[in-house]
Amino acid sequence: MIYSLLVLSSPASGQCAMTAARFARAALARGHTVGRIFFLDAGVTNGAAATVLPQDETDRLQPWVELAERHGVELILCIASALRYGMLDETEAGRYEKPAATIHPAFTVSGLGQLVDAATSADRLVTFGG
Amino acid sequence: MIYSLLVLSSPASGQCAMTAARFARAALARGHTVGRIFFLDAGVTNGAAATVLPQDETDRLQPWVELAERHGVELILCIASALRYGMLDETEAGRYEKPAATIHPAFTVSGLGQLVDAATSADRLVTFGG
Amino acid sequence: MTLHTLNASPASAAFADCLAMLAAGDVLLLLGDGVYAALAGTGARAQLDACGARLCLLREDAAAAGILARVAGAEVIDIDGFVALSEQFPRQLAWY
Amino acid sequence: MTLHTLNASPASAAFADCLAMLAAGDVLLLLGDGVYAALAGTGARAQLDACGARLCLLREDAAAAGILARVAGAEVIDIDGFVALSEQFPRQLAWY
Amino acid sequence: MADGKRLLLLIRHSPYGSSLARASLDVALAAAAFDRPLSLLFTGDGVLQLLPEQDSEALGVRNPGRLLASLPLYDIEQVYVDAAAAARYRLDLDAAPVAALALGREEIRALIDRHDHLLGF
Amino acid sequence: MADGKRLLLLIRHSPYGSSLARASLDVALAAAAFDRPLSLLFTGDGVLQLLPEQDSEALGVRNPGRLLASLPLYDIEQVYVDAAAAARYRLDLDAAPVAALALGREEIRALIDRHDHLLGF
Repeated sequence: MIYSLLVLSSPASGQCAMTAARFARAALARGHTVGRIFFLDAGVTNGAAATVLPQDETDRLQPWVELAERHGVELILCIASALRYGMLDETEAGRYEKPAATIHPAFTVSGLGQLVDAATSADRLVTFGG
Repeated sequence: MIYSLLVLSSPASGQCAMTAARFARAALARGHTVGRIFFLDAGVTNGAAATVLPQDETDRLQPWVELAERHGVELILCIASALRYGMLDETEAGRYEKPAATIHPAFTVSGLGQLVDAATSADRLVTFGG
Repeated sequence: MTLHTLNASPASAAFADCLAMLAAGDVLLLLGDGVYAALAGTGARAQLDACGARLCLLREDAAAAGILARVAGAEVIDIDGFVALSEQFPRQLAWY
Repeated sequence: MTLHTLNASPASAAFADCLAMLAAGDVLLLLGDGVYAALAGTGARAQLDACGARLCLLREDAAAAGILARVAGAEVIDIDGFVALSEQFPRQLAWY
Repeated sequence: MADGKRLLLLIRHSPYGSSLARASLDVALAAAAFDRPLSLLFTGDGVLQLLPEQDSEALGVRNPGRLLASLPLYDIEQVYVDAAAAARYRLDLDAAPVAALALGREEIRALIDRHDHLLGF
Repeated sequence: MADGKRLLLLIRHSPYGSSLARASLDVALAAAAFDRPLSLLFTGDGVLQLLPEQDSEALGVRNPGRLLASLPLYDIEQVYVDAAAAARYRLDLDAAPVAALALGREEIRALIDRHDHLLGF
């Protein structure tokens, strides 16, 4: 089946963002296709490149990067939320004259049309919030 | 009287962060001293330099910058929270090999001792959360 | 004799926890989503009236919520009034 | 026939709202702070048992909470089980 | 309306307490702009978005009232509200910025069953 | 204990649901390290931090249990718990990672009145 995920949880606010990443990996392992993972509202902060966690806590960016780089999953940050939370790619950083991009290159910034498209074409849409 | 403020609210999660900034300005206007404003947990994201809000929403960084630059108020981000939320000054950005600082220069990153000191020496400690 | 500030909706855990702690002689200032607890005729407002604490709410948040005409009996104060309350009450406790 | 996922404590508005919507034939998967609702002998658990929905909770979150030994009667599943549930139930609704 | 999965947005959060309310309305408008079948249900604290006379000028934030009033222009006609949630806050639904059909619990469950994907905000 | 304002930390949030629990314990340890008078009250969902056998290994997050157990080493002796909140979750306080004196509502109000600054987490 084709899965789309909607992630509203920030990696800093509990475990739900990492549960979403683990869900995506498990869906792939069960032979499903995970086409698109859409990050909205506080969820866009999963794309942050500057986060530094203490040694004894596992990295919360790597699971997403692996899904994109090893399994070709699209990681899309909603542009309206990305701007609001300061999650800028090269283009947006340039447009708003900020010193550098603030997101990891495995993430792309795009419009809500991508969520609507994913939501209405996927067999399963699973939302992760809180 | 000497006021210290503790800000736990992120500028993105509702109005409380801006209420804290307005409170500080009003306290100054009533002749009080606002020595230190300490940002902890999600509150550290008030220091983000890359946030871009839509035209019809008022800027949420400027009120803090004015308090620091015009009234000499100290804006301190708790370092443990700052790292967790990717809020790095020049030093931390260098230490963790990130392309650039992600906070506005009006903010400084420091330890919890500053909060404890502010909390136990101020006449009033007002917390803003949620 | 404590200044409680509540920044969460009447449906939240923070509202219930705050209510349990309020004592006569305290003042409760409703901020952000807390203002909805002042809505006249609601269960939340009845609980607040029953606990005997002085009830205030912040004007800007009440105006945004659109409830200024429906909070009779609660004191609508502005940010300056909030500072004045903090001058009177040495202890403040934030619920959120 | 809906898969509800709850990621908020039993004291939250999300728990109350979710409870109101649960129907027999639905399944409720407790995630994150939602797992505390499965604590045997608590009011929250009694409410969940009364509504007739199948009750599951995510192992990693229950282990972190330290409640695995106190949730008798609820199905403890792992992330793979969560995917299996989503295969069976075409509709999922997130409460948080 | 193009075919494809029928989408129901459940809006449960207050207008100014988080940025979620704003995001959920943006999703509704995007779905309509892409000509996708969509329904909206205001429930829980989401009903507070239907209070009239919201004036967020002083806070310097956008007021969802105008956005809500424009939903019919995007031919989003299926707008519903949880009657019990509205009653809890003693809302006068006739004064709401957008017309919304009040539903009881069983009707809400039927509404859910009539949709393929559910977006909980 | 140096002089200066007496500080009471009220801890109301669960251990893993947000990063607040972590931040509040850091504040407690910092206050102790600076030799400041400090009390801790676990109330609301904060009592869930006192559940024994927390195993957050699989989540890859730090477990507050060890931190709580170390509080007395920082001579933080004034640790209290809201009896009603603990009862709601049927907690066995004897098994808690740190010894905490159970207080009823009036005792909690008295505790508040004995402190100068209150930090609500």
